[in-house]
Parts: sequence; structure tokens; C-alpha cells
Amino acid sequence: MATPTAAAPRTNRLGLAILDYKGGKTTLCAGCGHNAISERILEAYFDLGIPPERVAKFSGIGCSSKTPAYFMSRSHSFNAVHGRMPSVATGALLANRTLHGVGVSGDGDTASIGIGQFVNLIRRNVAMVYVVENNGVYGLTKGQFSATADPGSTLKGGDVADLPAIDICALALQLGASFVGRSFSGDKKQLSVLLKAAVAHGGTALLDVISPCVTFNDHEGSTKSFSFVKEHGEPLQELSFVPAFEEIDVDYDPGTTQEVTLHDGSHLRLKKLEAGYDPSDRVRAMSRLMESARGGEVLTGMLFLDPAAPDLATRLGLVAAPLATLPPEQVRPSRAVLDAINASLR
Amino acid sequence: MATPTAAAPRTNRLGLAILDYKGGKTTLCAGCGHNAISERILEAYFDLGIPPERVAKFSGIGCSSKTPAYFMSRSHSFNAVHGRMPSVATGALLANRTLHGVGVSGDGDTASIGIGQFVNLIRRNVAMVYVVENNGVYGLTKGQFSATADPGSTLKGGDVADLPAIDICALALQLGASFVGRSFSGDKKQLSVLLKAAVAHGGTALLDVISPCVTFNDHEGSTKSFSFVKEHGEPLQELSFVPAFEEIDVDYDPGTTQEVTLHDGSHLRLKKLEAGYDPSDRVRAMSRLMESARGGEVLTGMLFLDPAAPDLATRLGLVAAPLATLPPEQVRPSRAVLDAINASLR
Amino acid sequence: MTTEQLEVTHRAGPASRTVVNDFAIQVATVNGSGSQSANTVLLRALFQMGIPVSGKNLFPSNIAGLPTWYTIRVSRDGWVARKKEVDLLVAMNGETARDDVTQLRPGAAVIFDAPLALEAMRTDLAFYPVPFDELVAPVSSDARLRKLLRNMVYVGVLAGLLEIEIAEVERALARVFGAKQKALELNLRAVRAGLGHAATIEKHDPFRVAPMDATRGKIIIDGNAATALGALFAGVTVVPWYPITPSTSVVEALQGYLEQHRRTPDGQASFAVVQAEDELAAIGMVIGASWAGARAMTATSGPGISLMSEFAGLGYFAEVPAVIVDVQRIGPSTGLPTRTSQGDLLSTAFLSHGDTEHLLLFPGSVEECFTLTGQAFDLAERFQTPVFILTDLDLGMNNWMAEPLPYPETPLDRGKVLSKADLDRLGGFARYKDVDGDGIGWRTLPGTDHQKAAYFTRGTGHDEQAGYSERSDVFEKNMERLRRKFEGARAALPQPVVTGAGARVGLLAHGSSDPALREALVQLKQEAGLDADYLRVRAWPFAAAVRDFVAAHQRVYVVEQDRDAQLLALLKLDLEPSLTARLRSVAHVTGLPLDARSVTDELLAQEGR
Amino acid sequence: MTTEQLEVTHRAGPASRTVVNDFAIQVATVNGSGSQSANTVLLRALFQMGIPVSGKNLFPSNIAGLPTWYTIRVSRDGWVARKKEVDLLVAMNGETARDDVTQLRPGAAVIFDAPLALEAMRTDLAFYPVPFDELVAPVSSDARLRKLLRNMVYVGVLAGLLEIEIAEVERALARVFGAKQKALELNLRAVRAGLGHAATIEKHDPFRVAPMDATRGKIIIDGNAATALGALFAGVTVVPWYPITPSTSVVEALQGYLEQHRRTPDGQASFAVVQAEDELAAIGMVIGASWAGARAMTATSGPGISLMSEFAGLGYFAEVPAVIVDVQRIGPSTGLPTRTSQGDLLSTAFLSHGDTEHLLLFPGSVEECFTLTGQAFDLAERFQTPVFILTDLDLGMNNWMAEPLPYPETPLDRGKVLSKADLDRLGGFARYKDVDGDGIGWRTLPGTDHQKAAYFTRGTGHDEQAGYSERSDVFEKNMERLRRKFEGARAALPQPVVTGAGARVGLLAHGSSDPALREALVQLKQEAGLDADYLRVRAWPFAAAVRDFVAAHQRVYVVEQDRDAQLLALLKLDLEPSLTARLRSVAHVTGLPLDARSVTDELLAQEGR
Ligand SMILES: Cc1ncc(C[n+]2csc(CCOP(=O)(O)OP(=O)(O)O)c2C)c(N)n1
Ligand SMILES: Cc1ncc(C[n+]2csc(CCOP(=O)(O)OP(=O)(O)O)c2C)c(N)n1
Ligand code: SF4
Ligand code: SF4
Ligand SMILES: [Mg+2]
Ligand SMILES: [Mg+2]
Repeated sequence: MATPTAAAPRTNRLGLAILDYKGGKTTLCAGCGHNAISERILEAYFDLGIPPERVAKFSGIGCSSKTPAYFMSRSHSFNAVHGRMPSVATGALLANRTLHGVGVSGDGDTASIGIGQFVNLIRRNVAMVYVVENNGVYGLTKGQFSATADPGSTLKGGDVADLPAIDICALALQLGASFVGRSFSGDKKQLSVLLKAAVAHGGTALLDVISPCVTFNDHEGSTKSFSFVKEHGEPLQELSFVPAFEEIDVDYDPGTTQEVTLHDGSHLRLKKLEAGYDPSDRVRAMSRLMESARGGEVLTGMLFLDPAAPDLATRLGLVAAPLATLPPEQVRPSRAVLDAINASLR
Repeated sequence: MATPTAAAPRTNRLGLAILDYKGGKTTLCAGCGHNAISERILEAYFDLGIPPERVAKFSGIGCSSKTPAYFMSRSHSFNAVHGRMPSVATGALLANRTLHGVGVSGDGDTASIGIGQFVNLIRRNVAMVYVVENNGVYGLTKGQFSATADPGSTLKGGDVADLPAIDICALALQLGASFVGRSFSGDKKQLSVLLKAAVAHGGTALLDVISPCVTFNDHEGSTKSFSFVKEHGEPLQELSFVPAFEEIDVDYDPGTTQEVTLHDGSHLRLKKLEAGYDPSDRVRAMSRLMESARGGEVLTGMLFLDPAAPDLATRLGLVAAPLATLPPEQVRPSRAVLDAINASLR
Repeated sequence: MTTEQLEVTHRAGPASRTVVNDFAIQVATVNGSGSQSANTVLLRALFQMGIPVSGKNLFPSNIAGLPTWYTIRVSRDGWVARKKEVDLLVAMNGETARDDVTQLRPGAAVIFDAPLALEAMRTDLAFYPVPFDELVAPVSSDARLRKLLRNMVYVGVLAGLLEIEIAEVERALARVFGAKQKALELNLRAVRAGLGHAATIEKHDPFRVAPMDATRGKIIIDGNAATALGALFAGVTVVPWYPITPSTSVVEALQGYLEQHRRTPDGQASFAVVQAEDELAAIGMVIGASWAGARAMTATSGPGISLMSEFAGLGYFAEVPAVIVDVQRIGPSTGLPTRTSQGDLLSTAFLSHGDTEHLLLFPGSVEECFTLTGQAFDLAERFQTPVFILTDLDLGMNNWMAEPLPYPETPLDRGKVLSKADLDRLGGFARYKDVDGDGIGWRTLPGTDHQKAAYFTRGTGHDEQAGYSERSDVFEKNMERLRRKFEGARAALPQPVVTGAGARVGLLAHGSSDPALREALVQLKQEAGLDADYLRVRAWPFAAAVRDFVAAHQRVYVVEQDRDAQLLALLKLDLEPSLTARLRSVAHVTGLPLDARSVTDELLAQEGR
Repeated sequence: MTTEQLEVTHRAGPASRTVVNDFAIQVATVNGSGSQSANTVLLRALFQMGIPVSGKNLFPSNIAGLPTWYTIRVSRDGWVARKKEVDLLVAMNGETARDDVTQLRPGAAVIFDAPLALEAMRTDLAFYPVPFDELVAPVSSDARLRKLLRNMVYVGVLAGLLEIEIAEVERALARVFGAKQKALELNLRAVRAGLGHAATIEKHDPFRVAPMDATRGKIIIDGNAATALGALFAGVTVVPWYPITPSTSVVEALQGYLEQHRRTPDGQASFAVVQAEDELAAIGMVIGASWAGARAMTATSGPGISLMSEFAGLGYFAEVPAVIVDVQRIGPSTGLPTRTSQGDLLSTAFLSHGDTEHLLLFPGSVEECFTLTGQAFDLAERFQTPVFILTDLDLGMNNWMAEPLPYPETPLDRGKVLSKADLDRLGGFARYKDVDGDGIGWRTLPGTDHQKAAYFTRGTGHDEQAGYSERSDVFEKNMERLRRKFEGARAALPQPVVTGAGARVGLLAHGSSDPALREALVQLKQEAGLDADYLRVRAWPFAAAVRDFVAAHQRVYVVEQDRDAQLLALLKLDLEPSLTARLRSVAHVTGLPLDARSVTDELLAQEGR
């Protein structure tokens, strides 16, 4: 899986090779979109020079949720139960706020059984990357529609989806998400930049990545097939990313290009492809997204970004050190405290 | 509880008195908003002349969810488990599509534990009235914040809500709801009309009704108190309702007033109070709603309406008669069918 | 192996003697490679020759690319349990081939893809290299097709080696490919290529087949399809579900049958199949629909059962019918989704907090998947409570021979429901009053056109009129009535099936353990002269006959497919201590369908023989 | 009543004799009417006089307006269980007054709101009408305040009638109203008004109090607060929860303590209390946090436990610590949220499908709520598994006298965790390898700065290296190891508490049944001369001592507060049949805290005495 791309340097700023970010051998179908996303994820951490030991991977159940086994074996990983990964990740990242959390889920795992926990992850703005590998079907149980299947789209056997689709991005926007992006497993460049920006973000960075299921949902009639997304994909911006540890070059046209400083000091540069789109305007982003869905477009790019929204740990005013490993004297109050409590109950 | 309002006729078109729509004695706190809503609900069914025996009531758990015991004792009722009433109602209304379903829930029951089932009820457009008695807190467990508590609002004890609130109406709109209204337990007239329109609607009719909890959330600092809603309520329209069995009078100004024919042939008349607001435009309704929330307004009225959206039973192509009571010969295939199946397996 | 007879049968070297219609073929391949059709053709061809067969698919929790084993047991004696020993291996998967060969007993035969060069591995096996690529090359020029057709080549090779009638292979092919004439022809050519190659092989194993007349009139079906048919003929109308292996095919099959047999001439549906957002919603819809009077069911597996816990308690306490099929898979949590087990007994019997208990049914065959599912609806409505049907992956997803499914001879029992006419006559009713002394109240359905029809259904404490009550005495009385109702179910539930009488040793099992138990009974007798009787329990709470059986035997071996001996646990809870003292445990937690050999061996060991 | 002594004590008519410090007062009122402060003042004043007391609140599942009963037991012998009989009734609630009076035994006294005119109801009671409205009128002109102050009037009346020291009432008032000087004064005036009225009453009941020295050094606390303190001193850091009666106050109290004692000087929190969206999320967060190394817990009640079922199985199988407090309430489904029970044993012991089993702790007092909660964290981390603490509404929400909570004498046991230094030394590890023979592997925490630190946590089948595996042998071996680990816990869990030795009859109980059991022991001896020993079990799986106890007695009565005799069921599962034959059941499902009288009576009946 983890063959370095041509452009990648042989080692990153930690002196690690891309092999150090490799995972186990994938057992997904050849050509599955999810495999490409695994590649992009490990490259992002490699490029950003984040030690794999500082990353914690989370997933639910599904083909997509298996993928954390296929990238970054040197990172701890928790493959939880179906649709309830957000709570596990929330707990883990409360226990250790210094970890880089990355969650991988599927459209079924997130938008069907998992919609309740997803809603609350977004509301809490837990600092983590949350990737939905969206193929519109339940891959692992052999291709039933999920809640993201667009009405009118068909299964291989001919069944037609007839309920309103859940647009994961629109939903997240509505719920106050601080980082909402959409991409495509086949768009290496855009996905890479969005992933890096997501890692650099200080809250829940939601990436809805269309990731075709070659076995059950890559046919005509599907709106999650490679060809559909290639034809109907509508990138909002041309994106580039400058990590905090690199110098920014200032040579760009502020009229057409916007630069956003992310939580960790990195920079996301957005060259507008659609005049007037402003990823800091939640209400307009929402309208645009709802309109695009009507028109059968797949809007991609940085849909919305609020780099300043406080994450859960900040809101709770947690100490900087991981709660998990605070020394006993910091977590067990003294004998005097208990004496005083006993006295107050006398 | 069920004292008829002055305007109500002594008997309805069925010859029933309002007493025939009465429920048990309420055990809620005196002054609780929920009690007023119970009154409006039973009046609506009375006014519309729907036999109470044709109504099925559903609820979850909470003070709000207790209320079906306090109106229309002649209707069957199912007080289910916390947050999962939508599935019970969906099942019951599939079993018998001829019933008038009315669900009563709380903001905790719907937007916290119940958000997943709520999302799917809306998507499925199950034909029923769904009332959220929204007080921003868990009344029955003594006043913790629910997911609809507005950020910045406070509890009696001083705790401040800090997560983005779930706007039940905006969420429903985003998910493709076919009927979205908001009202206030204290606004008799508006709530009555909206309830009747909801009963007349042929899909999920969502009514988010601000219903102050006098015991735990009616203080200064609350955005769900009587005084807050009175001050910040912003009705979009002046509403009136003409049931299908009455003649429509055509004397209104089509410039300022809109008339919508509902599923059952009734008419909802909307006299615009806000120029340009069009309850058939989902995208704009959404923008307006999101903006209003920012500005601390409580937008009320008929927020969105699509009277033509097919409900679940229609989508499934169900027979007109209740599935529950189809005669055996219509549900158990013949001996010949089994013989043929056996033969095919030989 | 313990008996001489069998050792002789499997001696290596040139076929000194023949073994007819008594062996197991295992095809080791890769999932997603299209071997399923080939295996079905093989199974059906043998079945059509009148020879008893059974097929077991051992597949990974994965879509494509991982090892899969399909085993066909051919048994002149009619045994259909898994056979522990493989006699003929078809090694198509390079990844597992060496492992697969290593595990064979001396005397087995190996058909393998020639380039794998397995023949050097052992000297005590019969090796038949087959040049699959060469053989399939002339059949099609399309590489993707050739990959699929390789599988039909081994069908041909096996047909040749085992003397399977080619006419039956052709019939089976026709059945599998139906109207697809082109595919049929191609596959047939592939079979013939294999057959041709077989003719060149010098056979030195003892296995072959010969026509019999032991399958006439029988059908082949998997348990999940039989369950679906049970529901169809029980008149199910509302089917909410959420996909999960190995239960998915229950609803997928059911949906197919409903589409075919339950639409009015103008296309309207007398059923609603709804894909729920999760199992909590699925069971919630079942409960709502049943409350409103529909026959509703869902199908799931362990994780889904766990998620249904809260609603199961509501169903029990508010007394709402529900039919829940649990096609069990192995392990706590996600476990192994494609391995079989019987590990959900205890947690399902007591699913939900606060003194909840449930009726459980244990089908032991595909026939019973059909009949017990039908009964489940009657029982759920009669007892106004959730009924769980516990099958498992082995029963549910594997193909089994069976007698034709019997048309239900009794009318639907819709339980105690009062109509408007009843209410007109009675003037009213009390929902939870025990008027008949069986602990079961009468209910009304919403929509019943009578002023006194309505009642308030709740999961909170309630009195006989269904009114809210916090009174201790009211609560206790209601709980005691529920207990009585539950006790009353013992006699109404499917009674145990007893084989034999008078032996000192008893065997006790349930569900899909049955075929292995029946075979083990014969092994015990033939190999060790041990007489044993056998009771198969078919429901919880247990019938009185279970007690009688235990009382009639000195030692009763409780055989089950789980780690924690959960069937034994339920017996301990139910029987008096003097009887539980007679119980011994034989529990396996391998994920493989139970085989007779393991039962026999362990039982004899415990018997000290 | 069975003994003469007690009958004499309660004879009606003018106080022929006095009963000192041995009676129960019941205040019948309406919830939301502000009687709680009055009852607390009463309880504390008695306690401060050195007299053993206990308070039980019987309240509805409702916010305001429904009947509530608060019972204070005064017991010179130190009994703190519920007393079945009420000796003094304070009837403030017109709705229930007549019912309440009807249920009294002859000889009881009734203080009541004069307009209720109860005195005509019976002749065998002492009736004391009190003109509450008149008495409270001069105290305040604010009608709302007067409604509250009425309650303090009955405190005054009782103080007068029972001779409660007014100085102690004043101290108790000061404690309840603290700095609120204005409120303090008003309430004191109301008390004095009652006191003044009492002086005019001609007393003709036998009940009075006298100072003792039996509460010195003791504290008063409810079990939920004690549980919270247990967690605080165990160093809990992550507390996700969802409100549910009767567990809500565990977390609310804990949050208060954490805010007070676990902020750094600059206000940073070394804890995270998060209100989850439901119980599935709460347990998910606990599991995530524990996996990452934090001490995490949640508190819930039955419905929440049911919802946690799937995650509980994940915790068991992936071997992640978790502490879950189940403050039990009665009934299946929603049941009666404000009534107590012990009905969650079986469903929690086997919470989740597929051979899952859990460690359970049963605190029997508020002290043990504190100590066992502390231990639960050690056990969860030591055994890498969820630990459930089963308390109940009676223990959790009522006020109990207790010895001061003891500071934990052992350091936190964080279990088997490998650090970077360990890994440097070892070069690596295998997460699920049983290197120590106790079935417990070593784990690492995410963020450990070592190349070999990471492992993959999953609910699917896995090998010793935590790698995915579908192999039967690997699966079976892992399951057997889990079993060994579970068995090993028997010795490490809190051991049973045994009272007495050598009797032929044994009593066996758990949790909040303890006070009633201890009192029943004495009743059995005093009233029937029956010697009995008593074992209180404190954990599942049971310690060896449980077996020994049963083996040492001819008959063992298993006393519990549920319908289905679930403690007895667990004993049946665990003990050999010869021992289970000795077990008898005394099970109650009333929702009221267990009282000694009921135990004694039923036990004697079963003993044939
Ligand atoms: C509680 C529960 N219910 C059902 C399942 C079965 N199941 C496994 S994966 C899956 C759907 C996965 O779909 P998605 O999240 O879209 O992932 P994909 O396979 O498409 O990548 C389902 C229903 C399960 N594992 N657990
Ligand atoms: C599974 C479960 N968890 C928790 C509870 C406790 N509980 C009862 S009502 C309630 C909240 C109700 O809030 P809401 O729906 O807003 O209703 P309100 O009382 O405010 O009208 C909670 C948490 C429960 N009954 N069931
Ligand atoms: S089934 Fe679909 S989602 Fe799953 S691995 Fe194959 S292509 Fe990917
Ligand atoms: S607590 Fe609040 S929501 Fe509940 S009944 Fe009282 S006022 Fe209404
Ligand atoms: Mg998917
Ligand atoms: Mg509320």
C-alpha cells in the first residue's frame, strides 16, 4: 500500500521514511476508493512530520472502518462498534488531549446507525480528523443503500433510492461544525491538502470523501461511482497547504486567493474557482450546498472553516497534560480533604 | 384541563362534545407550557371533527412525553422508551395507515437521545403530527440542559450552555422535511392553526413548540422562558385554517396572502408578516432560520411546507386497508404457492 | 480416529478398496472468485443422483480476496453434519494450499492447480495436479471469464474422478444459469475440459459415487430462506431490519417472496419491508407495528440483539408481541461475523434489566426454521410478548436437504384481541386483567371504533386498567401475573424431540447441533456400544418433558456450541438441584459447525471409555 | 407483629408506658412543597442528640404535586433498615391522609392538618390536630413562603411532642440554611410556632426521645454522594453520563466535588465531566477514555444498562477497563423510576451477546459505596474489563448514618501497563499474550513514544498480537484465556462478609438488604430462638468463601429484592448441585426498601415455625 508518491521526499523532518507510516496489507477489493484514501492519510502525517506514535486512529464497522489497519501500524488504533466510534474517540481524546486523533468511518457507519453520535461529535468540536469514506452503500454487508444514497440513484439489482439523502456536509454545517470539506478518493491533490488542513485544525475536521465501492456501487445509475464524481465534481477552490514549519511565500493575488491561518500555525491557501464563495460564511455555504445537491453537482473543496472555534478540551478547561497519566497526587485529593468532607457530613 | 375555549362550538360535526376529547388529570407542574399544548391538541382534533378512536398517540419519556395521558383518553396511546418513539410510531402507522398519528416529545427526547430516530422519521416522511415540546432542558430529571439549549443561556444554578444548539426546525428542513412549523405554547391562535394544518398534512408534520419549563427553565438567562419568547418571538405569518368540510371564502389579497391546499383538502391561509418569505422555498427558509438564530430571534409560523411530498406508506405502495387487519387469505399465500416453492427447491 | 473400519477406509496408496458415497470434498478457494456456482452445481448434481449431501461454506468477513473453504459431505447414511475429516481437497488457493494439505489425514486426495506443485509435500496422499490455465484457455478468450470458469473445470475433474453423472451436472448447470444460454454453454465447456483431463488421470484414491434413491422428493434450502418462508406463510406484514451477517439473507429472501406473492393484481403491497437506520429502530418499529395489530418481525445477529435490549424490556413489560430472529454468530462484540455459534442464549433469555425474561425458540433444522417461525407469530400474539427465534450461521446460511416444507395446517392464532362487537357486548375491558387465569389480558387494536376501546400502553408501572400506578401491591401483582403468563408458556411452546428411551445416558442439545448429535448417537453405539437417548430442546422456558428426560437418565450430556455452557446454565436455573447434578457439559467454541466425531470423542472420554 | 414486647410497646390510649428512641415517624406530604428541608432538620436534630436514625424518602416520578412520604426511623438499637410499621404519622397531604391513617397499627399517633378532620376515623390512634395555617400566619405575610414554612411547623410540633432538644433543631436549621440568615430566622419562627402549639397538646402516645451517645463521630450521607467520593479519591478523570433517576445525583455530586478539589490554582480542570447524548455515548466515551489510560466512569440505572449492552461486550472482548455504576430502580422497561430494587443482576452479569460475562460489585452500605467504588477502578484496570457497581435507589438516594469515610490506604493500582522504558527493555510485547499465567495481558497507552508500542484494538477475533484472525484455534484460545482471567477475579474481588458461625441455618444476601438482614438475625434469635449465620456477598463471580458458607449450612435463605431470585440464580450457576439444593428463596418485588419484619416472618414461615 504505502508506496511513496514520486513527489514525496525520502524522509520527513523527523527523519522518518514513508515506510514508517505504512500499515498492514489491505484486504479490501482491488480498486476500492478506500485504499486510495488510506494512502493519502498516511502521506499527510508523513508530510507533516507527525510521529506516528502521537496519532490515535478510530473507526467503527464497515469496509471503510477496517482501513485503519492498513495505514500507520505504529499508531494505536481502536476499531469500535458500528456507528459509535465518535463516543470512543471523544473519550480517548479527553483522556489524552495531546494525541492527534483521526477517525475513519463509512456513510453507513456515520449517517445511518451512527448519525446520533456524529451529530454530537460535531457539536462538541472534539479536536480530531473525521473522514467519511462515502460510497452510498453498506459495502461490508454487500451493498444495501445507506442514508447518503441520493434519491433516484439505483443499486446494481435495480432498487431505486427514494428517501432524501443525508448530506453529511450540510448537516455538519447546520450543526455548527468548525471545518467542513468534501473531496473524492480519486482526487489526490485536493484530498491531500484537505487532509493536512484537517490535521492542522483545532476542532473536528470533517471530510466527506466520495469513495466509490467498485464491487457494489460503481455502475451506471449510481451517484457515487468514479465516473459520476468525475463528471459532476465541482471544486470550489484550488487548494494548497503550507505547514507551520515551512516559510510562507507571499506571492499570490489576494483578489482571487484567500489564505487562512490554521490552529497549529499552518496556512491553507484557497484559490477561488467559484467567485463569491466564502468558506467563512456558514449560511451562504449552506445555501450553496443545498442548491448544488438539487442540481446534481458534487461540490468539493473547503466548504466551511472556522479556525477559532474552541474544541471540547478547551471548553472544559482541561489541563495541558493528558488526564490519563496525571500522577496520583494530582488526581487523588489529600487525606486532609477527606477529613474536611467527613467533618462537613457530621 | 379540557375546558372548551369560548370560541369552540359545543359539539363538532360528529356531534361530539369537547369532553369527549378530554384526557386524564395532568400531573405536570402548574403553569407548565406542556399543559397548554395538550389543550391545543385536543381542540384541534375536536374542531376538525376527527373521531378520537381514529387517533393514535405516541410519546417517549419526559414530562412532555407524559402528556398523551392528559388529552384524548378515547385514543389509543403508546408511551414508549426515551428517544425512540419515532420508530414505534413508524411501525404502528405502517401497520395501520388509516390512523391519525400524533407524537409528543421533548427536546431531550427528540434532540438528545432521540436525534437519530428523529432524523429518520423526517427522512421517511411518516404521515403523523410530531410535536416537540421544547423547553431547552430535561424537565423530568430536574433541569439539565438539552441539545436545544442556546449557547450562552444559563441554568438556574448558573451553568452556561456552550455547545451549538440543535435547531430542530433547521435540522428537519435540511433533512428534507415536508412540513416544518414553530410556535409557542403561549400563542393559542398560531399554535391551533399550525396543529390543524399538521393534522391535515399527509406526511411528517413537525411542530417545534417552545414550551417553558416553569420549574427549571423560566428564569432570566433562559432563552426558553415565557418572557424571552414573548420578547423575541417573530411570527412570519398570520395564519388561518379552513377545514376541507367548510367552504372557503375567497376574500383575501393574493399579494400579501398565500393559500395552500393541504393533503386532506383543507386550506392554510398565510398572511405574510415578513415580505418575501416563501414557505415553499427550502433553501431560503434555511438561510432565514440560520440567520434568525444568530440574531437571537425566535422565528415562528409556517416555516416550510411541501404538501405533495409522498409519505412512507405511499412510497411503499401499501394497500389502502390496514395491514394489521387484512384477512388471513390476503396474507397467507395458498397451498399451491408453497407447492410451487417446494418444487423450485427440489 | 477410533475405529478400525474408518481407518481402513482412509488408507493411502492405490485404491485398494473403494469408498462409495461416504466422504467429504473441500474446495479451498478465494472469496469473490466465483466458485459459488461451481460448488452449487457439484452439490446439486450429487443430490440429483439421489445421494444425501450437505454443503458448508466457511468464508471470511470480507468481500473479495481472502481464503474460503466450501465443504460438501456425501453420506450414503444420510448424515448432514460437518465431517471433521476432509477426504478430497480441491486446492485452488495458493495462499492456503500448503496449510490445507498439511491438515489432511493419510489417504486423502488432492486436486490442485498444477503450478502449486504440492505433490512433493507428502507421500501419504493421492495428488492430482490439474493445469487449470491450460484447460480453460480454449474455453474463452476473456481473462475475467476464464478466472470464473476455472472453477467449473474442477467440477469436471471431480465428476470424472468420482464418477458423477454428467447428465446431472448438466441439469444442475441449467438450473444455476437458467436462461443465460451463453453462460451455460461456456460453463459446460469448462466442465467438459475438466472431465477430459480427469480421463487422463490415474486414480489412486478410493472415493467414488454411485446413484442412490435417498433424496427423492427432498428439497435443498438454507435456513434463512426457510425462516423467510415461515414468516411469509405466517402472514407477516411489517418487516423492519438492519443488515448484519449472517441474518441479512433472511430479510432479503423474505423481501423477494413478498414481492412475488403479496402484491395485489394492481401492484399494491400487503407488506412493508423497511430498512431501518439501526437495530434499535428496527425493533422499535416491530413493537409499534405489533402493538397496532400487525404481524411484524425483524432479523439480526448478536450485536443487534444487544442493541435491542431496552426495547425488548418494553415489549415484555407492556406486553407487545414481537418476533425477532437471531441468526447467531460467534463471539462477544463483533467477534467473527462469519463463524457459527450458539452463544446468545443467556443474554437473550434475560435481555433487558429489571426481571425481564423472554420466550426463545430453537429450530434444529431448515424445516423447523420454517415451522417454528410460523409458530413464533402465533406465540407472540397469544402470549403478547417478544419471541426470539435463535438459529445460527450454520443453519441459516448453509444449504441443507429437507423434506418439502409443510403447509401450515392450523389457522393463524391472532391471540386475545377484542373487536368492536366484543366491546359492544362487554361494555368495556381491563387491559391487564387476568380474566382467564392464564395471566394473559385481552387487548384492543388502535382504530377500534368503540368509546371504551382505547388504553394507554406504557413501560412504567401500571394497574389492570393500564393506568399509571406506583403502588407496591399493584406493581407486585402485575409482576406476578407476568410470571404466571411466562410459566404458562412452557406447555404451549414447541415441545422437545426425544429419540430413544431407557438408556442410562442421555444427550441433550438444541438448534443446529442436531445433525451431529444424531450421528454421534450412532457412533457411540457402533464404536463403543454405548446406548444413549437424546432430547432436543426446542424452546425456553423448558417443557416438563425436559425435566422428565433428565430424571430418567443417570447422566445427561448437554452438548452445545458456545464457551459458557449456556444451555446447561438455563437447565441449572430451571431444574431442581438433584437433577442438575446429573448434567455434564460438552461445549465447543470453535466457530465451526459441530461435528459428530468431536461429540463422540469427548463424550466417551468423559464416560471414561 | 409476633412478639409480646412489641405489641405492648404500641398499645393505644393514653401513654401507659413510654417508648424511648424506638419508633418511626412518617411525614406524608406532596412533592415540590418544600418538606425536604424540614425532614432534614428533623433527621439531623435527632442524630445530633446521639440517637441512631435513618431516613427514607418515598417519592413519585414527578416534579411537583404528587404524594410523597418521608420516614424517619429512630432506633436506640441502631437499626437503620426500613421499619414496616409507622408509629407517628404527620399527615400533611389531604389526598392520601385517609389512606395513610387507615394503614396505621393501633397505638400510633397522627399529627395532622386540623381541617382534614381525621380524628373521627379511628378510636385506636392518638390524634393531634394542628392548625397549620393559623400557626404560620404570623410568621410571614408571603403566601408562597407560608406554604414552605408549614413544614417547619410540624418540626416544631414533633420536637415538642417527642422532646427533641430545641438547641439541636436550631443547629440543624443553621446547617440547612447556612448563610441565609433571613430564611433561618423565618424557619426558626415557624418551628417555634409548632413548638408552642405542642405545649398545648395533651399527649397520649408513648413515643419520645432521649439523648444517647450512639452517633458520635458518625456522618450522614447518601450512597450516591459516597459513590461520588469513592470515585474522587480513586482519581477519576473522565465522567461521561446521561441523567437518569436514581443515578443522577452520583454525577451531580461528583461534579461538585471535582470542581472543588480538582482544579489547579489557575482554574484548570484535571477532570472532564461530559453530559453525553445518551447512555450508548456515555459508555462509549468511558471505553475510549479508559483505553487511552484514564480512569473513567459513568452512572446510570436499568434502562441505561440495557442501552450499554453492545459496548459492554466490546469492553469485555477488547479488554478495556470501565467503571459503570448502576443505581438500580424497579421493574422492566421504565418501571417505577423512584422505587428501589435489585433486579439487574442477571442481565448485567451477562450483558451482551456471545459468551460475555462481567465483574459485578455489590456495596452494602454507604461506606462500601465509597470503598468499593474506589476498588472498582483498581479492578477494572487490573483485569482490563468493565466493572459494574450495583447499588440501588434505597442505598443511593436515602440518607444513612456511617462511620467517617476511610482514606484509601493503598496506592492506585493502574494495572498492567507497559511504559516506553519497559518497551525499551523488552523490545516489544504481545497485547493479548498470557505472560503471567493469570490470563491478563500487558497493554500500552496511545501516545507511548516507542515504535513497538502500538497495537490494534478491536471487537473482532484477534490473536495474541492483537492481529485480526478468523482461525478457530486462535479464537478458542483467546476465549479460554478470557475465562481464566474471569475465574482469577474471584480471589481479587471484595470478599464476602460473614456474621456468625456454626448455625445450621444461613442467610445470604447482598447490597442494600444488609441492614434488614442484620436486624432480622436478631429478630430470629429473639423471637423464635433461631440461630442463623449470615453471609453478605459483595461481588460476582463469587469468592470461594461463598461456597464454603453454603457447604457449612443445612439451609441457606437467599434474601433479595427482585422477583426472579436473581442472586439465587447466580448461585445456582456457580455452585455444585449438592449445594444449590440447600438454597431457599426469599425474594420481594415491592419497590420498598427491604424491612427486617418481612424477612423474619417469611423465613420463619419457611422454617415451619
Ligand atoms: C450493530 C451492528 N449492526 C450491523 C452490523 C453489520 N454491518 C457491518 S458493516 C455495515 C455497514 C457498513 O457500511 P459503511 O459504513 O457505509 O461502510 P462501507 O463498508 O460501505 O465502507 C453493517 C450494517 C454491525 N457490524 N453491527
Ligand atoms: C434510557 C433512558 N435514559 C434516561 C432516562 C431519564 N430521563 C427521563 S426523562 C429525561 C429527559 C426528558 O427531557 P425532555 O425530553 O426535554 O422532556 P421534558 O421533561 O423537558 O418535557 C431523561 C433523561 C430515561 N428515562 N431513559
Ligand atoms: S465491497 Fe466496496 S467498499 Fe468494500 S472493499 Fe469492496 S469495493 Fe470497497
Ligand atoms: S418540571 Fe418543567 S417540564 Fe416538567 S412538568 Fe414541571 S414545568 Fe413542566
Ligand atoms: Mg459505505
Ligand atoms: Mg425538555
